[in-house]
Amino acid sequence: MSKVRAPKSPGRPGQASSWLATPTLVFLILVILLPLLITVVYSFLSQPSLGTGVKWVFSTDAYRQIFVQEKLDGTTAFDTRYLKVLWNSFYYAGIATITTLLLGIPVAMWIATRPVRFRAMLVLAVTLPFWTSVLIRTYAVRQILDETGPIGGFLKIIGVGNSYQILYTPWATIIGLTYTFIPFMILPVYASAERFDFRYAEAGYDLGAKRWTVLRRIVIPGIRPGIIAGIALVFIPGLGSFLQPDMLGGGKTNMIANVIANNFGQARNWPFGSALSVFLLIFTVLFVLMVTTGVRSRGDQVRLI
Amino acid sequence: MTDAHLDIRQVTKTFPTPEGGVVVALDSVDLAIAEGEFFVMLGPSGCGKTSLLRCIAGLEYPDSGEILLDGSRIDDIPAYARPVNTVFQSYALFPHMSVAQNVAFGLEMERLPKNEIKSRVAAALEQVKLTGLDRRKPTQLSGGQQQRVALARALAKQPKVLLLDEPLSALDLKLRRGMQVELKRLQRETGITFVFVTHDQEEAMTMGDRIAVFNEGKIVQVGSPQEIYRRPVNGFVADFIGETNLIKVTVGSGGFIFPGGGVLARELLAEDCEVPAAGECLLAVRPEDFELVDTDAAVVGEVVDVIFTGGLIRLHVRAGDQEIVAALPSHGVVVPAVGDQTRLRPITKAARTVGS
Amino acid sequence: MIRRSKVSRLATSSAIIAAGVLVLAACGGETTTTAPSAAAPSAAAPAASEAPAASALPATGSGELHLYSWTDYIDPAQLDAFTAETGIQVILDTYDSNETMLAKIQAGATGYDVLVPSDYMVAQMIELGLLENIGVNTLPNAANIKPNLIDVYWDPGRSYSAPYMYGTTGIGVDTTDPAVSGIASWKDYFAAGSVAGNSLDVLKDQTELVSAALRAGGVAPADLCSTDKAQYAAAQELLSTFKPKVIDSDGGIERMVKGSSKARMAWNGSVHRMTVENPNIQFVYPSDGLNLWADNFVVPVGAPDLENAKIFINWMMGPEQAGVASNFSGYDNGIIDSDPFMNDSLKTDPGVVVPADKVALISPTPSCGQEARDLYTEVFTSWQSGQ
Amino acid sequence: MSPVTTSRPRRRLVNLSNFPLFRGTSIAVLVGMYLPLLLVVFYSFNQNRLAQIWTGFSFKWYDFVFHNDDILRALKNSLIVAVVATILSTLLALGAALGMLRMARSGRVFAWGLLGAPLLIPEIVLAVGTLGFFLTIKVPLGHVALILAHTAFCIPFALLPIRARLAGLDAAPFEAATDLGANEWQILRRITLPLLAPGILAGALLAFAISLDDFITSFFIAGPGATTLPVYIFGMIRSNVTPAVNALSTLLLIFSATLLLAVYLLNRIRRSD
Repeated sequence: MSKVRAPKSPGRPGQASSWLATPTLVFLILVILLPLLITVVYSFLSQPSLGTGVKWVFSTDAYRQIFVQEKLDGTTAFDTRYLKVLWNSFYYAGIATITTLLLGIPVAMWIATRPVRFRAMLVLAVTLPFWTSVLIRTYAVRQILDETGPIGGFLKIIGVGNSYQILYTPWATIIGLTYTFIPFMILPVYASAERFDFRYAEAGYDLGAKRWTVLRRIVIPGIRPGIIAGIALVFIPGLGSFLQPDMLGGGKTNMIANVIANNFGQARNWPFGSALSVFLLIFTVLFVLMVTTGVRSRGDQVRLI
Repeated sequence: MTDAHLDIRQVTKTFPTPEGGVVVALDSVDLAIAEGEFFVMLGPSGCGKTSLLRCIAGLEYPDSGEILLDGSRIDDIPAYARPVNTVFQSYALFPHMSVAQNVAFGLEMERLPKNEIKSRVAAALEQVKLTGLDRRKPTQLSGGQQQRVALARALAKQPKVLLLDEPLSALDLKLRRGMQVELKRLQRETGITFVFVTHDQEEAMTMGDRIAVFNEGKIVQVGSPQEIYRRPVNGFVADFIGETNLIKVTVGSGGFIFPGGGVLARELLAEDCEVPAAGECLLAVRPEDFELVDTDAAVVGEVVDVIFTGGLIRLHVRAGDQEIVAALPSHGVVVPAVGDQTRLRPITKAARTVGS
Repeated sequence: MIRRSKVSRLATSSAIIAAGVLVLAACGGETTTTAPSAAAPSAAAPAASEAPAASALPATGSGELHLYSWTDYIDPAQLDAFTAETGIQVILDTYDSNETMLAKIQAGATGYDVLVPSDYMVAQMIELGLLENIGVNTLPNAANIKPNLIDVYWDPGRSYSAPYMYGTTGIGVDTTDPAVSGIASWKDYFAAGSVAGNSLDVLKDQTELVSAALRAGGVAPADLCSTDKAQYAAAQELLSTFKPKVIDSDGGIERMVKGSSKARMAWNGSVHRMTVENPNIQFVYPSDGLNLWADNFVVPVGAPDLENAKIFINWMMGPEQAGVASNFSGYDNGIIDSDPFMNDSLKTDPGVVVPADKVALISPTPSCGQEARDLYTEVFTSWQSGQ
Repeated sequence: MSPVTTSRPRRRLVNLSNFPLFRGTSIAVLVGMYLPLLLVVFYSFNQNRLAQIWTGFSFKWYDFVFHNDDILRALKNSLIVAVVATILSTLLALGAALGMLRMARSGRVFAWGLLGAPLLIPEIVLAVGTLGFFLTIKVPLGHVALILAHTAFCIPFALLPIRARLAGLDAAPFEAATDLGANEWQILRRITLPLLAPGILAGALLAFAISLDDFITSFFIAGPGATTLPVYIFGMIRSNVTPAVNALSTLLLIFSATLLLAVYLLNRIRRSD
């Protein structure tokens, strides 16, 4: 019998063998998973006496270095320097998340309540910066904030600009984060708001609620999945920001990514950079898990990717 | 039945449900379809008729049982290797191909010479009266035209069996009538065995040489339209095929005691139905099989509604705790008014017992 | 007449500065500098035994030359001229510090032909075995190297490295701003940087910052690599209040010229370029001393095209090219007879041409051992994370 | 003048959507989003060497950009990396999208974790990890390393539109193709790929835009002569050539906007199918 044997289950859209995904998964294991594992391995190795890379000798110095400072007077002390950097990262990313939330919800709701033909255009307007280079957008913020830029010039003209200084302060970093991340907030909130049935709001009015109450009690809970996704999409990458503090903070407002980059560059301490990298990775994974499990327990449908 | 063209033996098919349970779509179904037959599979949605069709097409595989075509098994051959083709409910035209490309697709899969493909495509399009539209995209066609392309695409393959999965359900009534006639014509001309799935009993009656009535994964009855209509094996078939009053009666010594007290003599029953010795049973009577009588040996009840529908007048009569519908000619009878007492009796040999 | 006198003055000061390099080399204790001539290379260069004999170098080549240099340091037009003359296409990548460059090389950036590290970095890279001994002293234009720049401590006799620019790290000051115009020392500079709302700008460079803080604390040049923790603790204390507006090695020229920064720890050449655009900006020699550094062309081990690298290095050692390079970068160079090709503005700038009374303030950039380097790192990291 | 009908609002919805706060904030945010970018465009025409001190209109910085060998070389590097990474990531994303339909549940969870990783893990973590990995397995920094790293983080971006399109496809044409005698390979070639084409193209364009704009990974992985345009621009921003940066940035903005519009139009095609 030279019959063609039937496969296990017949056709579905785009039917294909699961082997088709294999090259992709192998590739990603090689170029994503192994580098992450290498980072963990590196964080437990020693720094060579001169220069870059690692010495293949097991050591927990890198982790010790995060918390313990060898002082110049020969004593050791609990080191708050890197915890401060970590705190900065949380703090700046947190403020940026709150700001994007406060600005993003009204924008998303406003777009969602426009006539359909305008909506697509407005969404496109929000998406456009989303796809343009973060480098260029950060640079654009730098020019706006510069003392010799338009804001400084205006303040000088009206006579109050002499002590104007935002660029090279932490606020510049926060503004930069807010500016570059706001599309990440607007788009998911909009996706929820667009699906939200505004007749519920009408019902709220009908039952005698005022605008603010309707907003707080009916609309915001209704678009909660989008808000959660937005918070995650701003806060998680915000934690690992490198360009905004580098270009806007004047080399002073270090976030954890800057310290990692410095240890893989100028400072040439790969084990320590790797340990900080592992730290950042753990925080990221924790937040992703927190969002996904927290969301699942409430029964919301939130997609981060 | 070994000489059957398409022979389905003990086919069972189950589907897992999302909750982890199992739905039995086909439960040990046996069926034999003869060559050149226009065979209709009829049943409500979820009855298994489409599952059986998909098993024949190879789009699903039975859990157990065999499907034979001309005596050899086809149930373990993948769909693309079976000499069977399908006209899908949604037409399933390839949106990125023109009409001609759609029709040629199956022939190209057989690696036929280009010339032959061309002539067979032209012939198929002519068969379904679509000549001249071969360069259009499916989106540029009307629903009826799309239907014809789907038909031409399947027919061009010259299958041994053509499966049609509720092909007319998306068309409006007038178009559907036209297509029904046309499908019958095509089937006669080509001589191909058609297996036609529908949930529309009227369509089934119009088209089928034979009809299989499905319910809950089983075939309840197979037969010609007349057999099915006139001799339903049970209440389900009687109710599903056409409109039927299922009247609960008590078997008494003189006959069947209707609600309301009237008695129907056994002799007035259709000849070939079983009559229980005693107890209750269901009597199936089509609305048009009632007549108004003066005798008390009838359903006696109060008219609760009178509806004029053109050629017929429908009387709703409450008898005891049952409501019975009768369809009477709108001329030649004195139509009672709402509130009147009336007497209805099945015409001779029209009522059947259909179990209890 | 005037011009000649300026030329001679430049030549004099160059010689003095170059001498300064050697002074530290003699007492720095890092390397021995007893090598009497180029022909007898020092023991610090293990591969020197295979130093080639004077080679006949072709004037032209083909293909590409991958050059890795400081940001904004080499004139693109000059590279175009090189390509036109030799047929070698130059591909330039840039870095912002010696350490960044070293990190990249060690991280596997094979494929560069020529790098431009500073003095102490050359020493480190030779120690790490990262540099190719190309026998710079055998190149035709090696004869143009200023005599006092031949037996340098990082490469006695010049086998690995050819001189490029050298200069000092001092303070650029906008003299019209009363808040900073009085800065005369590192001590003043750090004090000005302790005032809230200051407009101070500083190099993001561990060696420069920490050595300046040490000098401000009164540490003698010879002790800049000491391992005495007390002096580093003092420097750390001094820096704990130093909060400049910007910490960045790049972009300082623009910030100073447009007035967003008023004073900056800066290389003298970059201050020269600021002065050209804004004459109010002047180079200040800190009274507590300043670092002299010298950049060099070197070839990393595994460079794809040694021949092209040699052609390029030799070409850049020509007097005219050295002058052109100085005109672009604003620094003096290590090549004899390049003066006639230099701009007058360069030759008259007291920031570039060291006035006689400032010579004594200058000493080479400390090139420290591992222990002192760790102390530098500790001071720098503490300061940076306190910002 | 308000028309008579406003005496009683037609729909309460209007009340909410015209929340004074919503409209005001939205307009402010949209203006705020574009103002800095417009300023970049504006300054790119400044004659002055110092970007922010306007002294007159000039095209000279565009001229500078178009005649600067280093910029053109960086652009070439960026294009080489982006084109190859786009092709590879789109193919791999396509394979993943198709293959994952048949995957067991546990496998799919793992696959999604891997595919989503580049979107959720901070880029700096992946960049330094990749740097260390390439050093360990002796992949020299340069074009090849860049292409591998870019391909990895482009895959999820290429995947999303393909998956969206795949999810929107009707099963019927595939069944019809099987029924008409097409085997899996023929279905893939004749039905799946043509039907997925708009999604594949949109995914490729997104991957291309992402690769072209990438800075952090390129910054760490770029080797000799492999400097990409964003890395070069970063160097320019650090030194002094700002008006040219504005000109270059303007060109990149126009390019990104064009790509995005293309994706947008492809999406409209999808909807009109």
